[in-house]
Amino acid sequence: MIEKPITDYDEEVRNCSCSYCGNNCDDITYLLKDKKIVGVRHACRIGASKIINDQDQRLLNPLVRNDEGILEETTWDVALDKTARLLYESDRPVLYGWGETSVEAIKKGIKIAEKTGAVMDNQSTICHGSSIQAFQNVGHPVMTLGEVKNRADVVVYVGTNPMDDHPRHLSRYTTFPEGFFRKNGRKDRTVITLDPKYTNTAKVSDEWIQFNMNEDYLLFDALRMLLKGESLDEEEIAGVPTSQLENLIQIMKNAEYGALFFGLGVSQTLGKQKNVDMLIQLVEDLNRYSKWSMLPMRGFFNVSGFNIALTSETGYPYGVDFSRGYPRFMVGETTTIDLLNRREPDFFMAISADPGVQFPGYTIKHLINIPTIQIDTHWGPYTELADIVLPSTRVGVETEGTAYRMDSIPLFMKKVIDKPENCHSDEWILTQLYERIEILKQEEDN
Amino acid sequence: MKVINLVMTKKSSISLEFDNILPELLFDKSLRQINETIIYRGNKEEPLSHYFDVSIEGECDDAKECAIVIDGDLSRVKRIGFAMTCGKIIANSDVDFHVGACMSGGHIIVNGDAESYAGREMTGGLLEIKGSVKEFCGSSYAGEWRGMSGGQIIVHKNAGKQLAEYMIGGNIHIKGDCDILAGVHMSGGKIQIDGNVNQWFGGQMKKGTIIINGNVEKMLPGFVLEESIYHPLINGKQFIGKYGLYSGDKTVKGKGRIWIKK
Amino acid sequence: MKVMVNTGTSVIQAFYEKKGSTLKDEYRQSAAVAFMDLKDMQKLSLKSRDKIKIKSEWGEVVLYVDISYDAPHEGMVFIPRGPWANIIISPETYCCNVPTYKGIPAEIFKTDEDVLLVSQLMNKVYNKYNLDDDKLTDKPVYKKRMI
Amino acid sequence: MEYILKNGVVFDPKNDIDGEQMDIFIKDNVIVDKVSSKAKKLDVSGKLVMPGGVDLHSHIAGPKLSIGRLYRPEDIRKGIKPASKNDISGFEAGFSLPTCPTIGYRYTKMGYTTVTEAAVPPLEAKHAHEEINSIPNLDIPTLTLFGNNWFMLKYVKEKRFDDLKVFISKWLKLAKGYGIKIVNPCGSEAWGWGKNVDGLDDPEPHWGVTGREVIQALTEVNEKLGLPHSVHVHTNDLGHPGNYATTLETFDCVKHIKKNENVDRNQIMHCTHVQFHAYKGTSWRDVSSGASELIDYINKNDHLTCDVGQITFDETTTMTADAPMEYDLFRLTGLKWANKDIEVETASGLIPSIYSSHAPVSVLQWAVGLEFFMGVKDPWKIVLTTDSPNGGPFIRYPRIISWLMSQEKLQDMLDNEVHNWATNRTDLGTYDREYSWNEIATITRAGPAKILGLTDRGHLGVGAKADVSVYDIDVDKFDCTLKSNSETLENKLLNSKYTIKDGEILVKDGNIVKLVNSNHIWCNVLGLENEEKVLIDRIKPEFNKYYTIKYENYGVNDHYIQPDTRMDVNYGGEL
Repeated sequence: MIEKPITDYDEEVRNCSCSYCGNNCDDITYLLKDKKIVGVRHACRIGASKIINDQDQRLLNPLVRNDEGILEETTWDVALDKTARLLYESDRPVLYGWGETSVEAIKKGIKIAEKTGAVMDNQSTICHGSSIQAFQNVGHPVMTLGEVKNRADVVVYVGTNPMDDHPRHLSRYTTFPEGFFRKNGRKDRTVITLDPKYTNTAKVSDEWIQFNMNEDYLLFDALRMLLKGESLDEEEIAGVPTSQLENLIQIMKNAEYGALFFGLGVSQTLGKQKNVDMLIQLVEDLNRYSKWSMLPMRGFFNVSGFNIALTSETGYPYGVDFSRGYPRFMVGETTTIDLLNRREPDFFMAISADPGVQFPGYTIKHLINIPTIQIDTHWGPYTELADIVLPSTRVGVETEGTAYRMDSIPLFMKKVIDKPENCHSDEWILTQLYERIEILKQEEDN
Repeated sequence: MKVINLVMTKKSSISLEFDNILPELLFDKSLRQINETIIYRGNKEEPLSHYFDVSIEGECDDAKECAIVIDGDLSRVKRIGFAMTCGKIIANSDVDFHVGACMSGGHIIVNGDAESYAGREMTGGLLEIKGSVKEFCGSSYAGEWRGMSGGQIIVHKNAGKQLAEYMIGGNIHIKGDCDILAGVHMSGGKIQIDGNVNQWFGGQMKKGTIIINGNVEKMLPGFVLEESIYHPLINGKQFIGKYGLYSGDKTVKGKGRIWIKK
Repeated sequence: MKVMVNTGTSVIQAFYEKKGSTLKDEYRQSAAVAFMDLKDMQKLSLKSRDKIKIKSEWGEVVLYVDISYDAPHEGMVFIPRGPWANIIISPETYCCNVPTYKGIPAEIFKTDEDVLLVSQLMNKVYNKYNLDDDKLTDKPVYKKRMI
Repeated sequence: MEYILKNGVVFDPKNDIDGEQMDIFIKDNVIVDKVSSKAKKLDVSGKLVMPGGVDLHSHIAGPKLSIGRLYRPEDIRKGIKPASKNDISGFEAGFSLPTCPTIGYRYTKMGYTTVTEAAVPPLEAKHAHEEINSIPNLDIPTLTLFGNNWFMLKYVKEKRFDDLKVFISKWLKLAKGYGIKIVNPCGSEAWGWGKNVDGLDDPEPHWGVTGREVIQALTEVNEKLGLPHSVHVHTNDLGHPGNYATTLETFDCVKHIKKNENVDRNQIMHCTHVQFHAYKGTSWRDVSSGASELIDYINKNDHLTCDVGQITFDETTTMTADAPMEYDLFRLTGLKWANKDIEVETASGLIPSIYSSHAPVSVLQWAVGLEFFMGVKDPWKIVLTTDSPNGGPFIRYPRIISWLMSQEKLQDMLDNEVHNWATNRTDLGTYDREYSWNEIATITRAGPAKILGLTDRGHLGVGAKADVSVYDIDVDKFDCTLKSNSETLENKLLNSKYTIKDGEILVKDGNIVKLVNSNHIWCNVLGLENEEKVLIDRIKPEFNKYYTIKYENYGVNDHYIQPDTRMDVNYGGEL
């Protein structure tokens, strides 16, 4: 997959924000020819693939299932009216997704959820929701990535593989670049990866510590013990020799500035939020000796933005249930997977998200029985289950909007090229839906 | 004594929420008023009578003398006895989330299993579950570091994960087994588990007592065996057999006490 | 053979997912794959790109196999997240909203059955609209609007 | 639209109107001296009429709030209230960390129309402005954090004060900020290494610059630029016993600096939440009040003003850019700790805080705050704040007013409610002052408006902005000095009879009747454009090396600040 440099272009647009992962790299240059993107500079492979994009499966017109079960093109009015009515008449609607759209669209979504008594949830519910629960329990010592670039002499990755998932994380933010206090970049830093697997990140680290899967809690607990000067009786904890842990804690304790990043390897394995809980407390304890902060490796380019927007508007970060008109947040009760597993929802709309890619099969099975709506740019697995499809535009490419990086730095993403003619932005679609729901409500009130 | 009988006539796949079905709210209400009491179903409000047949036996002047008996499949009825202060509720079935959560008095009997969040942030009263409970029984709600502070929970079968997280007071008795992380972040109160206990119990425990009569896999490294005692007297109650007393969790300089039967 | 399944993002699967070509063979080739420790593959006499059926408590699905880049991890199989992996992972959240994507016990058998394309897989597993499998290909199937 | 507010009892200290029964005329968005016959009459006979409330220091928008809400769902749960039936205002949520709409509702219902967001890091200014767009009904200036910014530290270290001036001028434009905020100068940068600075003259370990140098340099720059507000300083050593000495030195360290001639304000430095900076002693065991010395200094000098940061007895959340102090609190209380370090600019920390009337330290802090209210003679020099939510949420302002207006109430608290440290370790018991409505109007309206340099508000003179609040209090009949009335007083001040902003009625009889978009107030220095361009060209390579976002993506785009009030400041050049 090595590609030749692009030379055939007639316009450069600089400093664009990438719309792939939580790195939100904002140094991307789009290369345009005839107002189409033909190349991308500075982006990683995945980011580039998202920006350049395959248009063969692009959703171009609204679609509604016909009686034969085939999606059929229709007008916006028909598709929007149908969607609005289904949503308005439902008793337990769920609006899910939002990780790959703008904060402006998300805020419209929150309004709709409030108006219709829906559940508003995003990908946190399948990713770092458990990390957020841990933050809620024991604290939230975080930083922006520039702190790491400029200061960090020790960087620890736990249960995450940024070389694959956030490809420029090490090269742009944490490990390789020159920092104000780390003039020699990589040479000035010690990078340690804790992972059951010998990942690509482990391969570029100074040390790889392999530990047993599902024993994260025990491992971090042991590290805290060692930090407090307690001794461990066992020779091995979670599959790691105690001497190696002692060594690790010495490195951590003696760091001038340490940064710890953790991923789904911690928050999705046995113990879930309690693993993160323990990790947070380890970082809190470390601050007695040195300076440490941490950050979850957020996946989509705006999952963090959703959490921020939802807390601004409702107080809670995800899984907000408006069924009583005011927000309620109850992990395991008002969250998408649990609701679907319990077969409760009677309406499901996915906005810039593909549950077909993300949800367990058992969970997806409930989508067979209820109206399902898709607002997205591409035909995907979920389209095969969707009753109504509303084609939208790509934020940061065809539509402008705000996104928040994994460290909550806001970025304004540009519109660079025109959208396909009959597609509309998520914000536009949701505004339309909101207006239609208002009319339905007025009709009912009269 | 007044008994309000509720018999489910129609099951809803969407959970019903029973916040308003409490002895203190219904003891002085007429049959018609009770029939019209609002229950919540998804984003709709409906009268109780849509889903339940209501009948009343006897009279009372005081909510303490009022009992609500609920029959039918209640596995989709949430918040039974939520924030209850007095009286009695008997649910003759499995029940959904939050049974007895935030209750401060009275007595709830569940003749079946309970979903997660049973007795969460309870401050008083008695919650008795004849079957098993799922996750977070007797613990705190999100973000809160002051969990169950009083009252008693008795579970006749098993308990799920994170039992009594952040417990600061009260008593919990699990007669069956218990999953991971029992008593995590506990800083008061007493838990007795008669069955086997999965790993990581007592994690980051600061204070309080856990008594385990079944088998345990292994303990977190932050607990040390203080002594072994025959027939110990724990919080005023005599236990028969040889028990090891462990203290911890040292990761938080904790002074919790875990008794494990040998 | 009994294994423990982990799922997660892989760089190639993410590449095609983000590119938006999920119906195509290239996505199937990147996401419908079980990455195994070489030693485990040898135990079942599997070569790269052979096919296996993997069964868990929650379902079964046919996948290609390939050698894991992250080995050694005997007894553990990695499947990139996607419609194929979803079928066998556990929906259980333990009241913590995140389903169990990692650490699912499963069993592996060598097979000659086909690895399905996304459209066929969704139709076969979920069968929401009872469509004709033959008509489902690597292209979107929909009706153009009559003008 | 025209209105006549008929026969209210008006308190307008700036115009020397002290409880006069009179009419107020409003045409469109300003106060006028007469209106046409079409004007709508609002009968407010005998009721308390004041200019719209002005809060000069509150934390209402930006990353700290987001982190707070995210990690304290238990606080959100406490303040849940379903939407009003009239379908205008929505639900409320949060107690010390209200949601954005809730902040707007609660301030408006209290009769406040202008609220300053006191600490915005430029890197996340978009976030703050975005949140302001979700807060209805207020005018919101934001203060931009400069006290630990690397460019500032470099210019101070190298004594390049002209560059510093140009930098500040440009950065206020980028952040769409209103004024200069300094928080624990050099201390928050030291926190980058887990350290703090000790006092005004302890140099930051890397930069070798002291808090004194930073405060002096930024005050000089502020006066050279002639910004409407002075520097807004959160001094070093917050919350440490013995810190009153640092505070006193800070007061004095800018005394020699000349005030810009064109500004309306009297002060060259505003010291915020002085209550937290006024402790004597060496530890929390032997701590006592250091307020008297500070009060004495304030009474004798005119170059500074302060707000209190009053403690109310609540479970609240502390949040500040003084991150090392928050870690100290975490070590002290063990409650869950949040921290966010922001590259090149600042740090911030949060922790839940439980102020109890039975806890000696809380009570001492409470009493120290009240000492300032009682001791500072000129009400124009002191402003009512709780450093919301640090000392308590802003919805407690009415309660504080009820304490200030009734010695009976205060004495009763001292005698029966609070721990004896209030009387044993502070001088609160020696005062017998009771605030008049005129003084209340000064410390909640006229004073803060003047200190902020917002000349169009805080008074009801002709030409002033038509921001008016009316309370259902019969001034002549209602005795605020009675303890038995304090609860009623608090409720009436919490729910205004009318809140009028820009000539529009937003609250009527305690209910929100209209929502409008909040207005972003920011400062635009004219006359340094060329210098700014040269500076940016020079520092851009450095910027792009040490920040992790590109300079081009750094500033707040115009669409985030709709609608806005741009305060143009003409830079007069070197005098």
